[in-house]
Amino acid sequence: MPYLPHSPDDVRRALETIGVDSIDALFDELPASLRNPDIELPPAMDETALMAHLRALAASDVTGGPTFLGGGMRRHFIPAVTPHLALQSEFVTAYTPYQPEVAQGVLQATFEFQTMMAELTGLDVANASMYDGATAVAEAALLAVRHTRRDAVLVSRGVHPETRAVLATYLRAQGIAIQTVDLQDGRTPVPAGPDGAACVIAQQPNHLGSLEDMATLGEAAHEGGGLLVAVVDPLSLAVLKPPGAYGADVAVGDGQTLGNPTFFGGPSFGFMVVRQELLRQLPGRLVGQTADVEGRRAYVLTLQAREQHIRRGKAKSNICSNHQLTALMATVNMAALGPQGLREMAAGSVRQAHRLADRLRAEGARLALDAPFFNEFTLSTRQPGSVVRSALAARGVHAGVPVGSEYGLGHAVLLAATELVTERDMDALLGALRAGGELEAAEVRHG
Amino acid sequence: MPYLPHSPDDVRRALETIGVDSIDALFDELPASLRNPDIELPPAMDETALMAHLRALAASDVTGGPTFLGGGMRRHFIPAVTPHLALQSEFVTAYTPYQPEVAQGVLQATFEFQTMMAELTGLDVANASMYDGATAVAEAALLAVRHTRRDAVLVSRGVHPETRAVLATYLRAQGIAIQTVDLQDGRTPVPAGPDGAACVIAQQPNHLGSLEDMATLGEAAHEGGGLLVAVVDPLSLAVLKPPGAYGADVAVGDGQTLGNPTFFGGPSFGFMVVRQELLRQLPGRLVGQTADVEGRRAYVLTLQAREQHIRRGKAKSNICSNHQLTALMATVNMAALGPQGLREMAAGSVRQAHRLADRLRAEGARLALDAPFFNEFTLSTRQPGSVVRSALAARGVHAGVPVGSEYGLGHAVLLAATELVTERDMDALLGALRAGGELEAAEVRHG
Amino acid sequence: MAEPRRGSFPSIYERSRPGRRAARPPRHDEPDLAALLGEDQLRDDAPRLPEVSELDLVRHFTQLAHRQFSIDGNVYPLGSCTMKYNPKVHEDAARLFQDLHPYQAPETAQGTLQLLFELQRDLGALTGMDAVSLQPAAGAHGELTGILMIRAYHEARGEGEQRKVVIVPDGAHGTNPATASMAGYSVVEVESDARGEVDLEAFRRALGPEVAAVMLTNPNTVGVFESRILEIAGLAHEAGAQLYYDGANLNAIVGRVRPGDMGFDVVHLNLHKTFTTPHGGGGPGTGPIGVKAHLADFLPVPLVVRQDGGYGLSEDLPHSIGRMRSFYGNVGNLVRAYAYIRTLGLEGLRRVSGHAVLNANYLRVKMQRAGFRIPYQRLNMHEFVAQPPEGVHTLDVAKALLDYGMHPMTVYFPLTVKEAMMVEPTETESLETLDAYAEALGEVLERAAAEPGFLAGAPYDTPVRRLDEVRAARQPVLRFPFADEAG
Amino acid sequence: MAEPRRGSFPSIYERSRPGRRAARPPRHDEPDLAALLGEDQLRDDAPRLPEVSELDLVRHFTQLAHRQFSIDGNVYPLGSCTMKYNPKVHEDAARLFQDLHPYQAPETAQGTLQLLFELQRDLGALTGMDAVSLQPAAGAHGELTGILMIRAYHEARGEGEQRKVVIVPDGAHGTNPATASMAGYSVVEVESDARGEVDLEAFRRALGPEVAAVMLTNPNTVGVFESRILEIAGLAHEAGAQLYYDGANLNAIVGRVRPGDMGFDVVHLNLHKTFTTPHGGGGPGTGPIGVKAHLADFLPVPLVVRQDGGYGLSEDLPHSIGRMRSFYGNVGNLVRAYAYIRTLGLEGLRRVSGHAVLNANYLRVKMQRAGFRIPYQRLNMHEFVAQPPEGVHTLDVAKALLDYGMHPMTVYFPLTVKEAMMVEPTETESLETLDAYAEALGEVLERAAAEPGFLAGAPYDTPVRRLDEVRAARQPVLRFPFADEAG
Ligand SMILES: Cc1ncc(COP(=O)(O)O)c(C=O)c1O
Ligand SMILES: Cc1ncc(COP(=O)(O)O)c(C=O)c1O
Repeated sequence: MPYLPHSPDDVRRALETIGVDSIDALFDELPASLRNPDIELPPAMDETALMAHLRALAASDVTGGPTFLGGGMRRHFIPAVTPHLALQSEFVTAYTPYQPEVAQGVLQATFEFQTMMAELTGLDVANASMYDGATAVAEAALLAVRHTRRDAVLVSRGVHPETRAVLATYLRAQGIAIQTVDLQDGRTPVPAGPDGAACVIAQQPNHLGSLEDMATLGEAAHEGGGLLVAVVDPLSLAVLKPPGAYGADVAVGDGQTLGNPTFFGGPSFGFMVVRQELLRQLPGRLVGQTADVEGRRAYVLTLQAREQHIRRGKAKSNICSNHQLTALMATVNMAALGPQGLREMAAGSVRQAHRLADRLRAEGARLALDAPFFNEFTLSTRQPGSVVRSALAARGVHAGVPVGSEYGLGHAVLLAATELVTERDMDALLGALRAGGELEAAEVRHG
Repeated sequence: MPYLPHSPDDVRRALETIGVDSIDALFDELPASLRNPDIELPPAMDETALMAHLRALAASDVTGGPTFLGGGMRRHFIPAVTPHLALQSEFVTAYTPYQPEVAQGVLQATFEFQTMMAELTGLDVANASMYDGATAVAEAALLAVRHTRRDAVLVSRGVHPETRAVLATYLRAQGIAIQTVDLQDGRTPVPAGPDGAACVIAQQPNHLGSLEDMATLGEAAHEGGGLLVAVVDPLSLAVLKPPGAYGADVAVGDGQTLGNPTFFGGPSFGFMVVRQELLRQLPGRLVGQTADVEGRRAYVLTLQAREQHIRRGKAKSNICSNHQLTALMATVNMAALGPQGLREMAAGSVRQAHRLADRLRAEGARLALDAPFFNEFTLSTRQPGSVVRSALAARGVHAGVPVGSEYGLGHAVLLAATELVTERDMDALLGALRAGGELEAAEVRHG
Repeated sequence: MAEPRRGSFPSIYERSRPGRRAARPPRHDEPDLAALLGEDQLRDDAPRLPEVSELDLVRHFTQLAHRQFSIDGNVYPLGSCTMKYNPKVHEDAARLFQDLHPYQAPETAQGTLQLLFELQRDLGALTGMDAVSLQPAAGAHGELTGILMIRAYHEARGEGEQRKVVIVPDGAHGTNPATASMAGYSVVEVESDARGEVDLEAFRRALGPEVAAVMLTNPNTVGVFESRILEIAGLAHEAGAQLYYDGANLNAIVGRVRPGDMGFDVVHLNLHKTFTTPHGGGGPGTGPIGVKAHLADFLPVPLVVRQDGGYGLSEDLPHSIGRMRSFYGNVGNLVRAYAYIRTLGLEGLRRVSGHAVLNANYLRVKMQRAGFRIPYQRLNMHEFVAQPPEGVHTLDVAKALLDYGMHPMTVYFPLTVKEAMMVEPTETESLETLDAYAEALGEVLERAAAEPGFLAGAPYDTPVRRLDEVRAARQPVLRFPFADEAG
Repeated sequence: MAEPRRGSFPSIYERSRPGRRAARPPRHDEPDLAALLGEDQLRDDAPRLPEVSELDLVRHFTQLAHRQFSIDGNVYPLGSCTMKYNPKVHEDAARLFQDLHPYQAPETAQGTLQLLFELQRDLGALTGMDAVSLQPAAGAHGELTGILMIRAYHEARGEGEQRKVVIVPDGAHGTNPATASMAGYSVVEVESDARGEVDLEAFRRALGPEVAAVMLTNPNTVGVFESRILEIAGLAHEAGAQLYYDGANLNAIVGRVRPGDMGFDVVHLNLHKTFTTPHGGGGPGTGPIGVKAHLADFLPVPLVVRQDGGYGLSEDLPHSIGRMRSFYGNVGNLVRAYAYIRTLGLEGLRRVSGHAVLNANYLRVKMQRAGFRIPYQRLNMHEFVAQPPEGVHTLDVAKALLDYGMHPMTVYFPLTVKEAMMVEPTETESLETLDAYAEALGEVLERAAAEPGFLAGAPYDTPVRRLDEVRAARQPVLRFPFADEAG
């Protein structure tokens, strides 16, 4: 049987040692009436059949080709060296580093991750990772609630709809009210009466791609005695003002853009970085630097009194396993690219997104918003977003994340561009939009 | 610049230390007239462009789909675990293990390789690998010449034509005569007068797929005072009599079938295994077992007095780098499959090849030979082999290695089957042959 | 003079030099960012990220990998963690799906959706549950999902106000009580009896109309099967409480008895345990949940469903608790779990639990012979609890073991057993490995007796030796101290 | 009591147990082999191959990998070996081509054939040669190919009988003389002068009508550029000899001066040196050869050629020396070399040689300051020769270095320098790494002086310590001694 070492002799030897006469005898305490039900599972496959089956499944997916998909995940440059180093089996098959003497690999890498995230966000303390951006935002809201002892939060509609959905799920149980601030011209206005709110949560760039005035939102939050929780795309921070610089108390987000493949949505990882004062409220694991008995620098999980395995019912969160390996991918990737490489990616994606917008406008397309955007923007469409997306897919172009009706923009889709987008990719997109009747003006011109 | 660490500051610092004022100054001794010629090379590409270019090249190759290609290399089952372990970067980026204290990884793996090859062939001593099967055969002939002090060798036409071509290239320079023994009904007859021949070289199974009577050839060689050099497919030895059991003095061959991809012909690796008495004549590296100063078992390159870096002009061969990593692939692969797995592969390929032959006969096809075959056989065709191969390729089937005219079989191709061949693959091949008009009888039947 | 190799290992920041880099993204003309984004939106100076050459990068992370124990390199019998072999073929399998984008048109993701749909089906079959969601990103996340569904269920039945308590055994994993409070419940712990099972009397007493849920692990965290589980389920249901199954220990019983048949209403699975997805040094995991029909309406959205001849994602579930994360789940890991189930089939999975329990009992006997105390004298399931002899500390034994290249068991958990050593060898370890492990442990005890103080000094042969953990907590250094900072 | 981890490492055969296995090929009905193949063709008992579980297999080779120095883990400045960084992206690139079969219809291999054709072209351009073959499987194999071509050339001109000698410098790599004899030539060695170059007088004397070829490495094996190469070439050609370029040291001059321009008639390249294909612990390498037009007719077949609009393989070369190996070359490595050239371009390759020479001179100065003797007081190229101070043995220094996690330089080569240390840092090492290397070497010398006997005992901190190499040679044990054998 695959993966099971024991030969019949081994089993016999083990049973003798234990003093029972069959493996089934080890399960005598299971309710007899329930034992060995017949369960419907597909028959076992050998490795060759398995891989053939999976390749066939993968072949009925469509990947590759020009892609302009964003909305929380984007295809960015990942140098070959990143997975080669991050996916070494010693990292992949290690458990949480509870024995630091033999886990310096994971511990030091995590410490370096915490350092890089603090640098990117301009804040003091990063934890070792969370599940994803959405759960990180929910945990940030709970942190703010604990810190301010308030029971309401303000969230901008510019925060990713799925993130807000997760926020709602998490907060409802604890009876915390959520007030959603509508956008004006695609940006978050200064919220009315943040008084009483534990925090203001805003996303930069926001879900529609627009750049928010985070500093003003921060002032409003602080005046109201609450915190500013900035939801950020970490890659954008290679060029954008870091949350620490505009007064954010907590920076959270999803780390996929730092060096993980999109994987149909996961795994990526979430991150949370806070001001020093919030350290004790921080959920999740933390790696600290110390020394061993011989004075060598070494790293160890620390301040665990915040965590469930020590504090149980009183822990800051129930999180146990976090997203170590995907965070390691980001760590290696950031170290591979350095500040210059990361900046080139961010600036390159801005450049390509604006280039695309210009070309679309030139073809008579209309952007739904005038607000300045980063590397993603909202395009008004004739047909519903999901129809547009399917039409483009049928022409081999992955693009057109539908924009929800909650934004009152009519039919619209998000278009993102990264440094990987080429001029020819844009040709393909424009061609497909044209063919789909989305570029009326163009039709005429080329008609 | 990729891969170069130095910043301009680094360069300055280094130049100062050296005491020259420019990098070019380090090259003053190069003939001025010849310095910095302009060389036509394509412009540099970044990683993204490079991979896109290579993927495009790979996309204009046709791989995958049913394959029945053999003739020295075959697609066999390689479990995922094999490359994952063999291609760990410590193995991939190590040099020849000249410092044994820090090269036990490569040394022990090689020692285990030598053991496995000795076991497969039933002979005493295997070297650490050669370049490929063909050069291993040529080196074996030279070994026989040194050992017997004779200047002629007998080679069966059943030995792969390319192998014989390499043999000719190697031996001509040393003035050694080669007599080629024609096949009778696809098998090697007892050669007339092997007297004076340093060795008889025969391949099992031979190039046409037939099984030779190696024992008889061995007796003939030995009666003539020469050696028997057996050219073998190592995978076949999971079921076939090992060379040691039929009196072979030297077993050589190509190791691709033991766990390396076909890679358009290379790299695979060659192996050579000999009787104890021939040890001192063995070319190539050898790893031996010994102990360190604390009595721990350890491994080291040994008996190097046979090799070029010690013996220079008097060495047994000029070989220096061998094919360590591809031999390691085979080592891991044999350990992964074990005797049982290897046997299942060999037996499975025999089974599928005979099944294919039966189906072909049933469709009115004619095998060119009646001799018993292993997992490859010769099919008579209407059109020239290369035409048949292209016709099959056009229908998505990789099959039909042309059989050379030297065999006097008219139009014919080799068909091989392995344990990876499925019944549906055979359907595809038969369909393609039918469509290509190669299965006349069938044509009729299927109208 | 200390061995030079034994000095402090460099930080990536100490390998950093201005202007160096390993990787280069595609080039584009530099855009005028101030004009496009607004001057005030730009950061003033670059983040201090490492600047290293590609080779220095490779050396750094290759050497770090050598400073790390792992399943691939070391026996790693962490109780409750199921550190079994992670098949290499799964790594290749997962990569086949890595380029899909969560928002690409569903008709272009049919293969992946089919895989997810079939995995929902197979996990339901294996747990005896009627509906499954693959969303949760870890076990604890699955727990929260499940408890929130139970909460929604009670609310829907008008008992939301009434039911405010979640019962967990005193030996429960920390995530259970933590989850309960996160879901807005207060926690009541019930002690366990002398045989390591839930004390039925105490349990009866704890039950009542205010109880929303009972969270159990079965086999429980001392590796004992709750033999009276049917009775427990009956009592819980009589009291109107829902029974939650923490699936972390499913490896003991997979294929042999199903949580659903035992009376559990909700179950979460740690695919990174029973179903071999790698732990990755602490995640990403996956914690799918399965529920009985009466809870199906409350599942998180979206669900993978059959849709006009193909597969799709449905948000159409009016009573859903909502979303628990963005997108659909940790697909990369779900592919691995799917591959595992398809490789073993029912027969194979039964053998998995059989050999897991066999190995655990074998090692228990070996450790007892080596001088360790076994608090619960009975057959255990896939793991067991042991204690060192009087006067020897579990921590010291654990550290001494490191010098053998062997990873210790889980230590000081569960909290209900003094000096607890919780050992789970899993089914993928050979008997020779277990023999060697027990032998090493025996040697450690002998040495402890022979050389007082030796154990306290262990480990001796690891990349670093015992750490000053107090200092780490008292003066936390949580990021690299740059020269210009008070390090 | 020795550290347990420090015992003998198990053999894969010691991990083996009957009936175990890791991998399973596809199943087929068992054929009647005796009937199909003949009873007498079958082996009586199975070969003794290891029988191990997949996890034990993984542990074995993962732990072996940890017992191995490599470029990725350690600085590795082996002189003459060019242990530069092997880009990871090349590993991904190579795999794109691994499934092609050498005998598939050429029209289905156009992408690979184009790549090979372009690589022939680019290597020709870089070496200044008119025609290139990618066939040879290693440097020595390229040497043999080249010398056999020279032989064929002389024979074609009726001088085959007359020319029986190959001249090599006394510092030549062992493969040069070994190649010459393999090609049926006798070898004459010419000594080198005080500056490390070929002694021109001796060279003149050695030349004559019987000389078929002169084999040179330039820069030569002591890292010195043969500054009178044009004169040497002139003399050789006057004497009717062909000039052979051993390309192992091309890394010093790539892009800056071409062997073809220096007057060489044949060149082989070690793609596993200058062009970054991994050494793999000793291969597979690749040793393509380039030749001037007058030798092109003698190239081995097949060649990759342009053919009716596409690419093909041509055997049509009447004067070819024939085949040097089966199929066309080590394609997997050729892809890597191609990727490297396309990544760097001419500008990049020039910088490669520039920084390689820069690093070597930098380290030479550092090592001299650390107390090492430099026999040739001049600027060196990509490598240099050093000697330890009187009374200290190169071997001891090399072994002591291992404890620093640093791989020694090439030792005792070339044979022309006593206690030779040949150091080639390559361009991919950072200055900090070179500083640390020189510092460690200095420390070793200090320690040698301070603690007599210390060096002789080194290394102390490696998986095994110094070996009994004499025993290995006196009583060779060349395969695992099974219990039933006189081990
Ligand atoms: C019994 C038990 N429950 C829950 C968990 C939490 O699982 P995760 O770490 O995936 O959140 C664990 C993990 O160790 C566990 O052992
Ligand atoms: C100068 C020189 N020539 C030839 C060779 C032989 O090359 P290979 O090992 O690839 O056969 C080497 C390899 O070390 C070398 O350094």
